[in-house]
Amino acid sequence: MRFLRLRWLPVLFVPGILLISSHALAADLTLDEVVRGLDTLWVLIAAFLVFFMQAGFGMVEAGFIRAKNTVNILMKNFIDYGVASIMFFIMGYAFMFGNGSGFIGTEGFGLSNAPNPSGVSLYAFFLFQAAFCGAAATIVAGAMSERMKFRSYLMYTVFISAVVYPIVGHWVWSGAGWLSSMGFADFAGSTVVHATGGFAALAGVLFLGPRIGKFGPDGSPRAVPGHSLPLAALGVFILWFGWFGFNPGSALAVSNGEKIALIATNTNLAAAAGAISAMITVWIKYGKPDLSMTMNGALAGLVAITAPCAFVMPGEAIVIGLIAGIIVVYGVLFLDYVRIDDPVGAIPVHGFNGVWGTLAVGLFGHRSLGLAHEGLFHGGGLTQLGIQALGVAACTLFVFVSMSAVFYFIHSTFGLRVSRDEELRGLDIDEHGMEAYSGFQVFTTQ
Amino acid sequence: MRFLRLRWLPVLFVPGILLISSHALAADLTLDEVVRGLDTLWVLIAAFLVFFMQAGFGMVEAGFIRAKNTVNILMKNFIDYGVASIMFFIMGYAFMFGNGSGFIGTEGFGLSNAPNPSGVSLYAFFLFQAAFCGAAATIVAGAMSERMKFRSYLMYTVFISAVVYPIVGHWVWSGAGWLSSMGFADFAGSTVVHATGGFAALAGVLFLGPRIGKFGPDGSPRAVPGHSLPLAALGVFILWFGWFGFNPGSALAVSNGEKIALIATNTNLAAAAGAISAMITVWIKYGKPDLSMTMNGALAGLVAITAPCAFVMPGEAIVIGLIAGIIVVYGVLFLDYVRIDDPVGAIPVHGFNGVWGTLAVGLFGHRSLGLAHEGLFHGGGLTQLGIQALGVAACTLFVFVSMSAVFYFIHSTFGLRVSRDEELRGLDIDEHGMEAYSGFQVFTTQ
Amino acid sequence: MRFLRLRWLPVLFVPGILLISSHALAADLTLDEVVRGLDTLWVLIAAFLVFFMQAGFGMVEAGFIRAKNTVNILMKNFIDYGVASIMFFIMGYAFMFGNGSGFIGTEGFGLSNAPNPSGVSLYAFFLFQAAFCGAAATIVAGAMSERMKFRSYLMYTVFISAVVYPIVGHWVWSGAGWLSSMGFADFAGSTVVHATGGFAALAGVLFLGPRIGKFGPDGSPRAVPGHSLPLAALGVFILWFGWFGFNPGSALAVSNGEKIALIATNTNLAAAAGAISAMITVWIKYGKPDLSMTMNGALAGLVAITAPCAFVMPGEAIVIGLIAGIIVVYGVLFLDYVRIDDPVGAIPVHGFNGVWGTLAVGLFGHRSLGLAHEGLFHGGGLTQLGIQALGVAACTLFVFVSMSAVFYFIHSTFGLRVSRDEELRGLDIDEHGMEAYSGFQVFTTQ
Amino acid sequence: MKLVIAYIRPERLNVVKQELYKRHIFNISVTNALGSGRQRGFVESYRGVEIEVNLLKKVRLEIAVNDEFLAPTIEGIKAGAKTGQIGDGVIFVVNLEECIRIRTDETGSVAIG
Amino acid sequence: MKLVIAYIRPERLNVVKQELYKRHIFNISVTNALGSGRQRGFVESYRGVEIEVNLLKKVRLEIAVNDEFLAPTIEGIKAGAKTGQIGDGVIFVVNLEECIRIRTDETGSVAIG
Amino acid sequence: MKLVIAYIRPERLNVVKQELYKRHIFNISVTNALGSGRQRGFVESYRGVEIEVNLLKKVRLEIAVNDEFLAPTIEGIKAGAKTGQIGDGVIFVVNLEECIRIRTDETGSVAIG
Ligand SMILES: Nc1ncnc2c1ncn2[C@@H]1O[C@H](COP(=O)(O)OP(=O)(O)O)[C@@H](O)[C@H]1O
Ligand SMILES: Nc1ncnc2c1ncn2[C@@H]1O[C@H](COP(=O)(O)OP(=O)(O)O)[C@@H](O)[C@H]1O
Ligand SMILES: Nc1ncnc2c1ncn2[C@@H]1O[C@H](COP(=O)(O)OP(=O)(O)O)[C@@H](O)[C@H]1O
Repeated sequence: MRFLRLRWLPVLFVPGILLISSHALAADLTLDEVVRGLDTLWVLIAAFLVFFMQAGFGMVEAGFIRAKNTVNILMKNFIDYGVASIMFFIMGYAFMFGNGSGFIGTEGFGLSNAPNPSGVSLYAFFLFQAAFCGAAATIVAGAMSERMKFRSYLMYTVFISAVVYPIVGHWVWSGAGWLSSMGFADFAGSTVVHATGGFAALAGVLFLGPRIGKFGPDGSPRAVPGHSLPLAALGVFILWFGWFGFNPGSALAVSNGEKIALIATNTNLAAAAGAISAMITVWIKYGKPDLSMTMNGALAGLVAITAPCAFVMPGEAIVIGLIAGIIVVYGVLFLDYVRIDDPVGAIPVHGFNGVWGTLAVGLFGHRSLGLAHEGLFHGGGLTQLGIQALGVAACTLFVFVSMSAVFYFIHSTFGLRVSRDEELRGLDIDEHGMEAYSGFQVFTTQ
Repeated sequence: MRFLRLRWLPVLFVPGILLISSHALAADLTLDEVVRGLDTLWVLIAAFLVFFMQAGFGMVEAGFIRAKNTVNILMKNFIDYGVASIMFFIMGYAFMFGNGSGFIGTEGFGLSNAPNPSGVSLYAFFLFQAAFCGAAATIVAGAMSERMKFRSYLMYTVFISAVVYPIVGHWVWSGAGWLSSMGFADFAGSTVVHATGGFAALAGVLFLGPRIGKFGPDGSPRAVPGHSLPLAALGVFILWFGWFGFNPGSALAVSNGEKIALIATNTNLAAAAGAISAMITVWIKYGKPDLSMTMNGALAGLVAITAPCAFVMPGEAIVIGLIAGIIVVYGVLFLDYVRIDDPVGAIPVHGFNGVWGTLAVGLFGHRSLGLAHEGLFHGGGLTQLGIQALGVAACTLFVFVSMSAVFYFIHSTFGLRVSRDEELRGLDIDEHGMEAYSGFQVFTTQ
Repeated sequence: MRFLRLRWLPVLFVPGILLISSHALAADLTLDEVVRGLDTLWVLIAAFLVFFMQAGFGMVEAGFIRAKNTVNILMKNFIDYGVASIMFFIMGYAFMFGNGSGFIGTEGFGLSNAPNPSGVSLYAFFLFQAAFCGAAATIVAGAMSERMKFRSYLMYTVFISAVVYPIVGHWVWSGAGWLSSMGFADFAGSTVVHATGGFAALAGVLFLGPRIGKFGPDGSPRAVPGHSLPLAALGVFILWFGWFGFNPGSALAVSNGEKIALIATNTNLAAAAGAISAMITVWIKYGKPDLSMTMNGALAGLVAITAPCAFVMPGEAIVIGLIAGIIVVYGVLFLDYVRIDDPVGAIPVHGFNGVWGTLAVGLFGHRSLGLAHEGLFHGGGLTQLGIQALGVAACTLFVFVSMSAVFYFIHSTFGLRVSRDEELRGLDIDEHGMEAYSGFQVFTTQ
Repeated sequence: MKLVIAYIRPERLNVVKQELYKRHIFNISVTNALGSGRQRGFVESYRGVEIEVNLLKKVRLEIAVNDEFLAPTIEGIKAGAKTGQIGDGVIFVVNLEECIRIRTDETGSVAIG
Repeated sequence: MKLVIAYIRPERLNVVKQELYKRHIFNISVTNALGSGRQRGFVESYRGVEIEVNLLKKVRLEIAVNDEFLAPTIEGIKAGAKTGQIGDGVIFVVNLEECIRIRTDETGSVAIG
Repeated sequence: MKLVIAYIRPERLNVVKQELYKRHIFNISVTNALGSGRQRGFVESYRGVEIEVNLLKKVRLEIAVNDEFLAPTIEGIKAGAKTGQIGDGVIFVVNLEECIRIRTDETGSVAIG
């Protein structure tokens, strides 16, 4: 157990000296320490917000599925974050930020002697990163919902949070990864978190197959409406709120505030634009403004701005968000068309828009904002765009292949999917022995 | 596209120099920059909290109406914030804070060359203000709920966020408005945000008329109970939470912390007092403590303390809150009496208490806390009270008249109200083609 | 009314000088003032998060009970926070932090001339402490839910927030209490807040008796499933989020960030571990992973880490959380066994794990992290553990005895329990005259 | 004695109740139901997929009446429920052999209301 | 064969079920219902407006029985549902012409339970 | 005219509807119900306490048919609802004395569908 060298002792339980010690405190700090304290505080607050996104994911996913599987998805939500927290502590952090090769880190297990690439307290940096890891893990729950065994989900969670996510993270964010060496830029994780989650989900649903009744005998898609749009709406608001930690927090420092303010503004504008463009797209195509698509549009805008949030200006953020909203609508339709069943739209939102956001860096990014090369639309040619394309391709491919292996392994040992009867009756009763809405009359005919 | 001159480059994707650069960071900052960074961070966090109020508004409004119109209100909630974000970026900010006349600003469209009256990053200030604009816009949704066309709501949203709200804001907060020149004080927006929203709502419901069944053939009011008080309760908690950004954030600086701490404490005490006094009032009048009124009471306290939060002491905040709780109960009764149908109580909460809060500045305000004149109860006579009365009268009148024009225009072009059949069946099915609670058995007999 | 000497005037309404004054601001502040400002800001943000826990408590409690008593529990939730805010302002703070004896403070009523043992603004410190007081009060609502009169609950709330909680707080946190003089350490309130709430609840339910139908004629416990697990899940997420204010905020200063980062990380890991171990325990015992227990496990981990969060390292936090998760499961079973009816598990979560967390300080605590003596497992022998045991015993005993007196008094004057008929029909209709889910078909057969 | 069962539009329930009150029929029981009849459903679309909703929300009334009240009951329901548009619903009449009021042990005609 | 329909107070369902079990009647179907009868509703007030709730929550039982079980069924329901206060509910008996058990294709008496 | 009442598994509703459509029976009414029959419930456990759930979710159909449609209706329900496992449900047939279509004032056979 290492000791932290703290500059001050906890004062609350030391009677008498209380007033003196705490007042003396300030004087003892240098400007440097204050800056470090401020930056640490900011990263912590951002981590809290990113943690809170877990509630957002839970509510969105629960709201978009049927009542009979709600306990199951909430359980997955709690436990994937729990497992991710612990696994990332034990080994994920070491694989991601430890010194090692360009492929994987190999130092800092259990945070002991763990390198700290940030300017803030190691623990704050860890907590922030652990919350990211939990987010990547939980994205998959929604796509595989309503039919996946809880036990197998637990196993999946261990793999993604302990190994797969940290490896991708190492490539891009460790400072020693092969992708970052090339100048690949993913400011807050369109690729590292969202495309990783989205493509892991894609691998998963391909193994799992669609829910009973999602596609008619002729293969035509059928709607399986979510059981509580208010819950889903709340979830989207919570996610949007949490994203203000996710993106600006990734700056890892407050500095004079300019950068984090720009990032926050970009984040908000892209989300707003995504919601609006998804609404318009679906309105034009189907004659009615669809709430569930509008909400997916907002999330799509948020995912898309995640990589470029620090490298573009607000007007560009709006454009990125507008395109994201269109992508998500057509993405949902495309999955229906190819008969892939993703109950909550995790793949279009996080997968497709994770890719879009990463590429957008190469299109709209500014060197003046810290990018290696000027983006295509600012005369920088295809260099940055090429790097971005390569990076996102490499990451999604790696995730898809490795997660396919994981799912194949689970599939052939414990099985991924519950029985037909369990699926029809709902996972809550068979997997958890309880109902989400005891006492309510809920139609379980579909 | 302008370039920001940032003091430091994003470090995450620049391998190698990572450790050095981030550690070097602190040393590079002057105390001034650190203060600016801290203030910007605070304004950003406050902006996030104000954004989160959008979720609170959504849940309160949804919970207080019937299940069959829930999708519609949530949709309005998302989209008004989305539209407000974008419109305030394109022109609202320019009208509000741009240089121009005492009536309206005319500079800084799309934030380019936008003046920044604050000591924090322009983007942080913008985001904070944009979230305020969204709040003003969304207040109206609740009052006009269960019968207003979505399309027309969209149109309304554009007007209020692009033009009407920014004009009022210019008068009071731009530093160049005619009202602020007179010494009118509205610290965080009892008038600018809440009375604006409340009186726009009043104009709206007068054009719209009451819901079918709200008043009996003899004109006696009938209760139309909200479909989910837990959702509404959550919404109130979220709003209360968000108000801790709304009011203390309006200080726009941390300084030595005294002011924001006072404001936060006042905000909390007024809300608590409002809840308690509304509960007692309704308990005495009707024999039972009514949860929905108690929640409105808390919101009333919050609205009322918004203008005076920085100018009064905690004991005074309690008094202001107590009176707010009484006002909201009688306000609801009054509207029922004059047959105005406001399903969620937006007019009493935001309109009436917005006025009350603004006047309270003139009654309880202290010069020592930065007010131009001592309040009436501190021997300052009627000067400040008079200015406050004039200011709130001018603003509400302007809002009422201009929004009446807007609603009249929409009314006579697209129509404001859905058809009788649609209203009876619920707006969710006809306007959006989906239900909020698919699978649940919900009585739609009322 | 005292005047605050503020360094700067509110600038928003002072036209003209706006730009100058706010820019001049920074230069006027010394490093000391900036540190004070930063610390105040942090304590305020922490207070906001602790306030938000009220929503979490409300949702957890509502979700875990039957629909027919939901309005009642939400009402209790709002009003206990409201009453606690006001009472703590009027006298609670004075009893807790005022100068006086080692038993109780007697100075600073209404915050006038109130001593401020912290290094931050008095108002920030007050708000943070008031939110803690509200949390202690609201814990009891859940345990006594579904059968306690609202009127009597109101009365109870006054007692606990004005007198009982402040006395315990004085002993431990005032700097002058007899327990803190002995070296008793409860960093953020496992004893002061949680055990206090839990043992007050225990006293309450003993007077109140179990709900009709909770125990069969033969005394065997029956399940009374909660009506909305999604609501409860959201509540747990909100509580977890709020705990990031509760624990790290108790440091009352940012300093260089190391301490608050460690605390936040410990808090998160203990919660994760508690969720996982509760899930595993219940899975092994009953064959299925029970969501409601898993959520209680997360809360148990949070309660348990509250006292030791600043004195232990992350690995130890995990162990503390793991044990907490087991304690909560067996605690629930134990209460069923002795026929004590606690609908939401407040006593095992807050009471039993409050004790466990307090003792854990004596087992795992490090002197190097500021504890008076090394914990048992670090070779410090039984000294600290003994102090901890004494402290938690004294506090819980005091709470249990004094609250028994309070409940006995209420019981023999106004009565604690609603009539049998009211209980069967649900408290919402009889006590508040309204239903939580108007329009929904809810089975009220149980 | 007859048992009258009727399916009506939910939004007409209040009017039907009033019409029945006018005719001194106070005792009724109501359940939520879904119905498919001549009325075509409406088309919802959810996330880009159309759903034809052909089970529409209806309210089911069950009213036990003495024979002399059968005609007014039917009349009352018709008066309240008719809009003239598809979906107004149906009334079924079944013979009621016995009726027992639990509280009073009354049986037969006198127990009905 | 008879079809017994009963409206009872929701909170009496468990007791009624036990009384029926005692009499060897195990097969029942239950639906949620709202009822208006002799029992006056209670007055709720919501946001200062009073509402007289005159549709009270009831539970509807439907039990198909062979003739020899009719008396015990009625007895059981009465035993379990009676509180003596207004609102206890009613029992209706309708003639049942045919009963078919889907799983076994049994019909008539033997199919009932 | 007959009134056919059936209790089926909720998840079989869509299939039953299709089977009825095939047989030209389009008008049906559906309610949510809970049932206890030969099928034993399942055991849930909530917070360490076991609950035997012996009221299972069922769906109740009510279909008024003319006599010549009785057989196909029963057939259709059986075809759609049968799984062969305990819990498939039952069909009850009651005599229907009168049927009135509210919109059209039609009565008797012609009113049924
Ligand atoms: N033969 C029937 N059996 C059962 N329910 C029926 C029957 N015919 C109609 N209904 C019920 O009546 C409702 C209204 O019937 P519908 O044919 O739509 O109305 P209408 O013919 O009056 O326009 C249906 O939704 C259904 O619930
Ligand atoms: N004639 C009737 N037709 C249909 N339902 C009835 C009739 N009479 C009573 N009920 C049902 O029985 C319930 C209890 O009736 P009520 O008159 O309140 O009880 P009681 O007479 O036993 O005190 C009612 O709420 C209603 O659901
Ligand atoms: N005699 C009866 N009276 C009323 N409802 C019945 C009766 N018998 C069966 N049911 C209904 O049918 C459902 C299925 O009955 P069950 O005995 O479980 O099925 P099966 O015998 O076909 O396996 C029950 O849940 C109940 O709703």
